[in-house]
Amino acid sequence: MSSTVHSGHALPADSRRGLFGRAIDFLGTYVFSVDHKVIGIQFLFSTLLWFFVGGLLAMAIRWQLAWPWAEMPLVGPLLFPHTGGQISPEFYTVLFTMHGTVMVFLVIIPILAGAFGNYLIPLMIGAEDMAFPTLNMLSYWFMWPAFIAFTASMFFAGGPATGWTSYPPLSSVSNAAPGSGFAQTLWLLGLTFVGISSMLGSVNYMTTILQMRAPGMTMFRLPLTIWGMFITAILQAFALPVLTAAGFMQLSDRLIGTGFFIPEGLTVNGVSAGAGGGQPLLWQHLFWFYSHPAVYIMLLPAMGMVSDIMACFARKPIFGYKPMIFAIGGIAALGFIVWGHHMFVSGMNPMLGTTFMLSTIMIALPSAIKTFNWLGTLWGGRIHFTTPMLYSIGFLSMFIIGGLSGIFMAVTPVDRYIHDTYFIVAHFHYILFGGTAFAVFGGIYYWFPKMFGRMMNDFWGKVHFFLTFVFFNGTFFTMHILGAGGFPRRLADPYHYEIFAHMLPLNQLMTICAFGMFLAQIPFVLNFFLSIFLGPRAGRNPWHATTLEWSAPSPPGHGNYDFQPIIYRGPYEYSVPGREQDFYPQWIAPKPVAPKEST
Amino acid sequence: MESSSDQTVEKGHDHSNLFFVVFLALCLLTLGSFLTYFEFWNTRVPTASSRLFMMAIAVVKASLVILFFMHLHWEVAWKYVLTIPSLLMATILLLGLVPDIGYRMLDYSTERERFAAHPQEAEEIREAAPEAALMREGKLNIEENSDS
Amino acid sequence: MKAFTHWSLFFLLVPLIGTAIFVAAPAMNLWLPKDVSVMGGEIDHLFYLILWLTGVVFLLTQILLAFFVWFYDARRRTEPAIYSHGNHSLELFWTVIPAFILVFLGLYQIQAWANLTMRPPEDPALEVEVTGRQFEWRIRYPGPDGEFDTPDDLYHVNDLHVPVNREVVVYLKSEDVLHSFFLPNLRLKQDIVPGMTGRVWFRAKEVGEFDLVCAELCGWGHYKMKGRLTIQSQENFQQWLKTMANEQEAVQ
Amino acid sequence: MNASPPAETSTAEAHHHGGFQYQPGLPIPRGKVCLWLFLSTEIMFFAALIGSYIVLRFGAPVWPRQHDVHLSEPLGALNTFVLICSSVTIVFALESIRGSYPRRAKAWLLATLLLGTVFLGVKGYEYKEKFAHHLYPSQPRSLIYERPDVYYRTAVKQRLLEIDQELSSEESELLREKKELAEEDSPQALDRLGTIELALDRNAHRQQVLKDFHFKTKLIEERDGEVVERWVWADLPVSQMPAFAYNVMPPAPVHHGSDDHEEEHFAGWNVLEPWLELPMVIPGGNMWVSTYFLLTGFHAIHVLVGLIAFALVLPLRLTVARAGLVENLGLYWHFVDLVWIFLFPLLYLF
Repeated sequence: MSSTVHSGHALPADSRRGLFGRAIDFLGTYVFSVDHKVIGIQFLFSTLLWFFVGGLLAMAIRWQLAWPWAEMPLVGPLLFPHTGGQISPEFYTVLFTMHGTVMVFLVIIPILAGAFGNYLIPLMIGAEDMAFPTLNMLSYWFMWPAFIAFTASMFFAGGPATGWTSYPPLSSVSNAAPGSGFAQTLWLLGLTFVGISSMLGSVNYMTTILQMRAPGMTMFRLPLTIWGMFITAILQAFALPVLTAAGFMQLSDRLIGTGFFIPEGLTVNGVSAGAGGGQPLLWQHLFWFYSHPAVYIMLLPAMGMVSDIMACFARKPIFGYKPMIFAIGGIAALGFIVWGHHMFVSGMNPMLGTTFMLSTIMIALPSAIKTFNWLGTLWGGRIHFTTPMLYSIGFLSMFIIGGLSGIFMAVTPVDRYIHDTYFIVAHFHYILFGGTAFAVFGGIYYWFPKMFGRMMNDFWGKVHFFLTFVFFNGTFFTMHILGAGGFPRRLADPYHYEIFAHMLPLNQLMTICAFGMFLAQIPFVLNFFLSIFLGPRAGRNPWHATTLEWSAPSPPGHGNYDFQPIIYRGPYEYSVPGREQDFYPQWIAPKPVAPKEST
Repeated sequence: MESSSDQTVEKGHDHSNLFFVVFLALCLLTLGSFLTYFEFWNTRVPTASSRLFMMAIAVVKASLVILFFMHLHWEVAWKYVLTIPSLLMATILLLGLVPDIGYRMLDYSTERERFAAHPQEAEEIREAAPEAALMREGKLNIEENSDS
Repeated sequence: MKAFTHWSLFFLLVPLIGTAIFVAAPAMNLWLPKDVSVMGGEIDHLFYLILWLTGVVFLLTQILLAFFVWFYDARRRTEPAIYSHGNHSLELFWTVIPAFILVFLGLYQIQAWANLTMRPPEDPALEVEVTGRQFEWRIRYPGPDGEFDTPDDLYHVNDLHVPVNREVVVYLKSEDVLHSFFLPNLRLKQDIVPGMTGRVWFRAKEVGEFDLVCAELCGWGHYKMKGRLTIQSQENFQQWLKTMANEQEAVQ
Repeated sequence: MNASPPAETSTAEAHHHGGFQYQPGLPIPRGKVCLWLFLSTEIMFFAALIGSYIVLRFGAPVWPRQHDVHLSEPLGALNTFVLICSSVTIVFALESIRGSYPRRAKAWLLATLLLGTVFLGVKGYEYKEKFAHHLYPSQPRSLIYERPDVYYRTAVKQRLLEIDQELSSEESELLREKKELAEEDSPQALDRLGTIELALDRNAHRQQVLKDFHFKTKLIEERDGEVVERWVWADLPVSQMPAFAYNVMPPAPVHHGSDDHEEEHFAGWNVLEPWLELPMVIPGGNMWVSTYFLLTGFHAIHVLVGLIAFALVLPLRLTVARAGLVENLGLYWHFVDLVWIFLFPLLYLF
């Protein structure tokens, strides 16, 4: 929208910084770039690629659950010639291990923090780049050893087979499971590299948000996306080192014979596991001390993005901006003291269980506040049903389901029954796919014009949303029913139990829906790649949004802004009474005799 | 890196004497905790209070280093924002671990008992010592014990 | 798709179909399996309580969402959006109400949790030891003298026999890796940690044969680590023990 | 945070490095913010490690005494002192830079580097001591055993067989060489003969030790018409293994509560005859070595990183412009010192 008037003062072109004064060649621009936008897009492409891999793994899992031990059509004979095209039980464990690993560590965390965080943080706060561009580049390139280690682990010695939680002693004793030898070591190495990458990234994001906001951009004028990213970075910085430490301990258990997670005198498959002396539960505590906050790491930025999109397309300020921030902060703070709810049936001290139960119950509160505030944002708005908005509403709808089903798990006696059943699988897929992935899709449709300077096709976007939403619910809503029936997760063939045998048809229905969901991504992929080259050109502010990133050219050049951004008001000034336009961007200077405005 | 607003530069000129005093205090405190190593201390002070004493000394030393060497004494409010949450998190982590791992002795399994070297072991070994000494000197009839 | 202007109907389908599925599932025998334990009732009660609570919230919020999506559609609404940054009393209202419900829920369940995990029966009728190993359940009865680690211990694999209407205490051990002792019909699940002895207890109230499932990943054969739970009348159980003892003696 | 946007006039001024102007954040440079954030993550890292140590130690049924594992408190105290010294030298380096004394700053920095090296040297010496006593976690098993059980017996048997084979093969080798040399009579051969004699003497002594201590008593029995060789020590019943273990690795004397008599301390075979290298029973020993090497190892890695950073900064001109850099380095170094302040009592004195 070229009618947008820029305030502030245009900078002369030569004052913008190059990359260390280096000549900008292809490698420097697109590969080893230190520009946050290029790094963000690198993260985006890498993670979308891994999203595809993780999806394929999920399809294989669903195939096995719907038609156990049946020959996989087309790919089966190629992949598993020695078993006649069947998935072997060993490979099934690898499948769900890698599905979890890829989706958590290589897709959701890096796509939110790495892709959107990198791309949006400097643009939304008015910085020319990250505080430490080189560190930023390193944080992307540290993902590559992780990519390689995880990929290699799938092909070595049968692949890691201990679940993404990697519980010892199964994971610490190399003869406990086929493939838990070198493959598991590689897996742990991959985890360590992901940890290093996230740590570099999160420290950088925090410094940038604290120190590099444009003049006038006070903390309480930051868009909620940035708040989500900021709190996420804090969570990562505080929680991740614990997992890194635990990972090192498990590595040393495997490689040099320490015994942190191996009890005394343990004998597995007739072979002594070493002197031992440790506690398997210690790993669970350390692991979940990171991995529970990680759930919020996987959700908070998505919540922020949804808030931005929702305010923009409801043409309405976000309902309760500060309470939203305090809710994010509350989730983060409580997120550190609820890790034990993953361990209610693990043999944990029951008194400790009660403590964790109470804190877990309380963490539902900020989530409830956020939900109601989103509903409050829709109330009284003028809702435009663009694709990003549909995804945001879809997010809200799915997040309600995921949040409510979480209460079942929080209640310890009920958890004793539904723990490790498909109920929990349904719950976290509602949060992570229905929640985060929907927000990510919404975010891609929403910020695509900024990233590539072109619009994505709205019609095919809606087709994508419609199919994904329908098939997603078809796959995962029924999982609640399975879970209530006690159907345990991670079983390659549950149907030889009398009690689960009758659930096969339901599983087949779910698998068909899952395949549908996988195929529903084809319009997205085509739309995404074709729009990069063929989409209609987008102006600076195609959505008439108010946040700062829309003031920059699309796509922004080096240094992001061709003027000095100055911030005059809060991020969601839509439909301000008395203005001819229904949005009042952050960067527009108020008229000298403007009526008294509220910020 | 801009450092124009760094207040410690202006204030930090004449701290050399103070740093030296802090250094001496740290050395003395180290010596203090090292006292627990000696025989006379061990025999007179209960282990628990000795440990408490050592940890107290460590905390004092740590605060001295943080406050003066790391200049937090002269910094403004941001120091609390950065340090208190991490200390809080660290404490929570430790507290969360204590009931399950630290007190695991209270819920000890027989399996573990069978394999673990448990506290009585040292006593048993000591009791068996005379026998062992005899064996060492070759006076004990080995053949008698050997056919089990 | 451009003609599709009824996104509100689309989002309304979520609560409608969702509720329909939960209503239809029990009728289609896809629901909580038959509860045969005394304490399972408490868990089911809590489950239904939460189901009702969350169900009401689910319907309210989703229908409200669909209504907003219909009512505030820019295509059918002419007046501008309401310029509002929120309403503190409204927000306080929807903070305090859920907080109250959640605190109630948290306190309400403590009793059940204590019964399940902290109050073992004082004088159980039967103590039995179940040892998980890759990939089977080894079961040990104390034998006639009622004490473990004596020569008359009885051993059995993958088939746990217990008497009906009696307090049973199960000691859970693992020989190698983590397992989980899961009896869906008794609403009982407990992970088994090597190096620790877990203890669970139950009182079955119906005779029958049920599944014993391993619910914690324990290696490639995790799916086939299948056991049976046989709940018998007291006489049948004693008879069975006697047969076992005779068989074992004959082997020795 | 600043609530009101800055006035129009002030924002118009170009900033000193030509880039954008920013809203005031924390009143410290970006590098320092980043470093403090990094230190917070480090606090959590060491909290996990030290926390694990604390709970594992107090959850353990038994923990070895310092003397069982050849831990030297004076060395630990020395290292603490060295680190404190290095902490104060880096502080003085920063002070010198701020007072524009680049040469003095360089000297202080060099002193810090040297002190850090001394710390690592002492640490290395301690590690060497541990390794010399076979105190390390190893795959599949080190020489440390938790209790005198069947595994221990098997390991002892293994080791005794090894010793016996080593000694007899050495002896035959020496004798063969002696026979060859007997025909020559060059001075070198005479010299060599002398050493061979000495070696033979030592070998004979060792074999005598084996016999004297009844490590190996071959019992030759006839069982069912078959001659059976039996290794008595290695076949000891498990009930007698504690006594055997006591002779290999006697528990340290008890200090507490008994000041009137110094318990007579038998040194143990592994100490009297170190070449035996018999497996030892150190209850809790495996967890001890695990945690000791984990904690001191990660601390040593941090020291090493600090030293590398010092070495990289030393060649630079330490002008006032680099005060921020040295300050950040110093902050990191103080953190390393802080960790050690807690490790010293926890590992050495507890």
